[in-house]
Amino acid sequence: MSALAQEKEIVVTVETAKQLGLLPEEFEKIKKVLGRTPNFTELSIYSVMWSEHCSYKNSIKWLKTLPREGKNVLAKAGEENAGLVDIGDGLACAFKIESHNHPSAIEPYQGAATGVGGINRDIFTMGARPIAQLNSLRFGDPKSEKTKWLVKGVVKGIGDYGNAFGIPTVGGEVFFDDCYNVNPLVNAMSAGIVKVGETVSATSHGKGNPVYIVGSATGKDGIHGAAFASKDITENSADDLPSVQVGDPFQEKILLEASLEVAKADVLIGMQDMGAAGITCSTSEMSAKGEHGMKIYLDKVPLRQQNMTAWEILLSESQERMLLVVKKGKEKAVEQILDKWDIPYAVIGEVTDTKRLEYYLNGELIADVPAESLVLGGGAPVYTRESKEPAYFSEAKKFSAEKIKEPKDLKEVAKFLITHPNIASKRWVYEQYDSMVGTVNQSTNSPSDAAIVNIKETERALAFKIDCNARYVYADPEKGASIAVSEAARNIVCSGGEPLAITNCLNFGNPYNPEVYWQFVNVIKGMGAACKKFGTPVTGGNVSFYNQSSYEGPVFPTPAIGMLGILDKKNRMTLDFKQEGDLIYLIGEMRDDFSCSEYLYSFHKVKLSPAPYFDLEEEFKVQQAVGSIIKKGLIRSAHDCSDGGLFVTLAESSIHSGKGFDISTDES
Amino acid sequence: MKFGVVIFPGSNCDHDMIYVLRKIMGQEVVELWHKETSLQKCDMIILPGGFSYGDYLRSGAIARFSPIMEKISEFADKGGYVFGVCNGFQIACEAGLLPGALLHNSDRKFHCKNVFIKTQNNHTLITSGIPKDKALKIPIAHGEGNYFNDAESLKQMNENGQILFRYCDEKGNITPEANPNGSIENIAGVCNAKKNVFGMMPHPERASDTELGNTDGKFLFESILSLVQA
Amino acid sequence: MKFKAEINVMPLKALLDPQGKAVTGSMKNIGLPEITNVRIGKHISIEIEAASKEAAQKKAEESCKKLLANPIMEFFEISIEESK
Amino acid sequence: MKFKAEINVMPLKALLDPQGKAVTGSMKNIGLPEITNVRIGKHISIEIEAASKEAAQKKAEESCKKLLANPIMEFFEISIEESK
Repeated sequence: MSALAQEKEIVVTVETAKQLGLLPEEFEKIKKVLGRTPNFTELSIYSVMWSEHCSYKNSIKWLKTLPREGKNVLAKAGEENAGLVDIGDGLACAFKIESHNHPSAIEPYQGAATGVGGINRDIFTMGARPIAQLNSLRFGDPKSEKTKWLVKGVVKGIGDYGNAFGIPTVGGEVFFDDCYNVNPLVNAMSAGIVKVGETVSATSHGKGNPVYIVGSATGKDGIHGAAFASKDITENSADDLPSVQVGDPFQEKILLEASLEVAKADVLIGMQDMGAAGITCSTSEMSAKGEHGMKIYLDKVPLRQQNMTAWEILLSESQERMLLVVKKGKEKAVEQILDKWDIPYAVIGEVTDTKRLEYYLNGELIADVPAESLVLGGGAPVYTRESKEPAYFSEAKKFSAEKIKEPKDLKEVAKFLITHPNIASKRWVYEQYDSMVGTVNQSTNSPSDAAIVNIKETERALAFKIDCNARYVYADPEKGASIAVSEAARNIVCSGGEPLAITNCLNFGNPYNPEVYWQFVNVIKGMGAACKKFGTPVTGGNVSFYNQSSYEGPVFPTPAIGMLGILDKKNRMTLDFKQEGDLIYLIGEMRDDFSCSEYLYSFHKVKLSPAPYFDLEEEFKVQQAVGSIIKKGLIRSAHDCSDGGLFVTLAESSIHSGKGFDISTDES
Repeated sequence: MKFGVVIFPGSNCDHDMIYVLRKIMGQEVVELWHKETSLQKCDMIILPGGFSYGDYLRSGAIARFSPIMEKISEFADKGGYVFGVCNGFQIACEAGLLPGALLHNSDRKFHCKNVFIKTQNNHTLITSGIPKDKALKIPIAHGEGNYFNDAESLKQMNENGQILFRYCDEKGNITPEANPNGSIENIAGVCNAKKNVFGMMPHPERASDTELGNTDGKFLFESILSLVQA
Repeated sequence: MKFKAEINVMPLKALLDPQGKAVTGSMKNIGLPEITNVRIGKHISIEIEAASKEAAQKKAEESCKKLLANPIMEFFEISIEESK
Repeated sequence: MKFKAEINVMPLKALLDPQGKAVTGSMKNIGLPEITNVRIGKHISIEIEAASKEAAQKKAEESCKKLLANPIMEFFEISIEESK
């Protein structure tokens, strides 16, 4: 019996739906949309499109409350694959962060590598050339064998993929805490540049226009959920199911060059990269956006493995693939470019005006669903979850600083902090990344707080920073999230830049746990307030739920903020001391407050304390002051005070310059 | 002077080199696609850095079979100038244009950082303009830069002045600690017997732009232009 | 007694092998189109001190499971001979 | 006819094999000190369309000489079987 026949045999019930991760009421909703019971292929399509990852069903309601407008926002959050911001000189910057936490926990090398591949595709699918990458990595106890294995694999995976792909890694952060012992966080960020007006949209319209799949062949990658659900139905033997997705940076590089050449050749209606839910997601999102339909012939999709069923082809998450909708008559022009780069491609269908997605296998219609009903912002469900303040939140307020005795030997404390893995130099990590390819990284020989990326042959440069102190966010999600945005902005201001916009990667535990959802809701409130204050709209990003450390509860709520800034190169400010005799100023009020500090948490082992003092208004004023001082050329270096406090800030400026410092504190 | 920068699938430092040659050195530069077979009458062919064919099998092992490489070998045999940087050096070795081979770095890790190199022979096209005994600060970025050759060939190369650069410390001392990848005799760059084909692992094109805060690499490009135009 | 083990550690069949794919593609360029389906993994030779061939086989298997092969991505084959 | 060639590409004996040395060192950490002298190279499997086993052997050798092995640093061994 052929795989297709077998598939048609499957009797679909609410049990099948549950196995595919759908709720009974979601199964009912599908039946209402179709006016009949879905077959197994249609049910698996809904199961991936209505998954948390694709639909954001438990987070979109709150994400919509974030500020998304801004004078230079060209593509608002959710409109395109990445946010798009006008940066002047007729150029726009597309940038975004994405997480690959769960795959990296299973196979760190390939998990991290495919994360880098995925985020870069989101940039060049818009016709923008990626020019800079950053990453935010969080692991458990650095002394444990498991963490060592994860760190080695993740760093080598990011390095091997990013270096071969040829985009400089210009910044990032590495953080260790026991809460990440089981579930590391691997967030990858990419930013690209495109001329305003030359962007490509992820849309599809124009009856009869051909639909191309371009890039690697399709295999049974990443279909575990549906595969498990159907295991007693279609005999997928274990060794037939790839346990992990393998990245091919070489294929990605030629896909980049070919995509950009095609984008400039005015032959495209639209283009989208294949990420989660592969063909299903790209065909449905592009069709819904362009309010058209598609006829897709799955037997035309180039396969890497034999006898794949319809749902396997539809759900496959094989890497390095794009979907192109080409203007009728321009097929030759597109194929000439693809042949030049020796990239495999195939026409797998055409656009229709029915607003429905009709998938065929060997001439038989195997799935027929309305595109709108599948997508975020269309028929995908939207939920609000119950939220409950956790006990630890009030417990933390009971902490009192008096209980902490000042250690006799302060030199020992200083040594402890400066050698602590969270504070010490991360050169042992980033030296494995190519940070100089593209010859745009201006921070190589003179570092600033933010990474400075030159826009050649113009007066300006871009500033990038990834930031989040997850301990502050755990202690007080609202205040912690405001601090994360403020610290990113502070770093850009200290580099002589002006904050423009942010993307974010929201890493949380299980949203059905009310205490986790309380963390999520309050993070959104705090982030929104700070973004409004600094005038940095949220242009998109990613939500990653279910980051659990099974026996220790959820990971710290970790909203990694990726901020973009712009600066005139003449205002570029660096952090190293310059000349003997220069005066050192501390801007902003000093307070006797070390709660949630690395000193308290790691030296005194006090794991629970309230978030440190923070006032958004005060923070904004300090940044405005530092910004104007820099523009007036009154100072020679600027460095922000963050993890480890004032001593570490001074030590870093000293180490980078080889000059010492002499600080006297008053007696109080 | 007319330069031809070859572009292989996977090259990613091609445009960095083109920018330096065209915008900073003001020279005529053409892009040579690896499938073409005309060198467009260039005076010098550049094999740029990158990961041609993903560095799969061995760095440069596949790129050397591109159609253009045959023409470049003929060009080199007739005395034409060829300069390979990083991946370009690996391709030149694989193609037999340069002696030796580039193995994996001894610690099996990729390294991207500034290193210092000391010129060993100031009488070649790309070294004539470099101040004697000056330690040049040039960045490296590679995973397979560990130069190797058998003892006999090495002896000949030394005697014939074919060793162009060795890794050194800030003061110019050639020490084991200054060797970033395990290369034999700290070798960072070599040329062929006829001294018209050059290869080096460090990237001079990444140290030629004042906006990046280091222009030690410009000495090499200035050397090339001074000899050829004179 | 001294034994020599020859071990092959290869990517699992279902997995994409980017390196094998690229090398397969280049066979045409070197005039050998009749060579196809190239797959590339590791060949590891080790020497084992063991009382018997079976003991050597067991030790070799243990080294593969613990260190030489990543079960998520690779499978291994071992052949043992007594070294002269 | 279809043949399958199993090829080992190993570093020349004279060459220092840092990876082999490192792995030999870690055998002790996993409780297998009796395993020594680890040498690591590539194992490449290819399929060959050829008229005879000898023809397949010749083609395999040509692919190694031209592409799969670099004589400066590696040697190769080939074994051929007819694939069922």
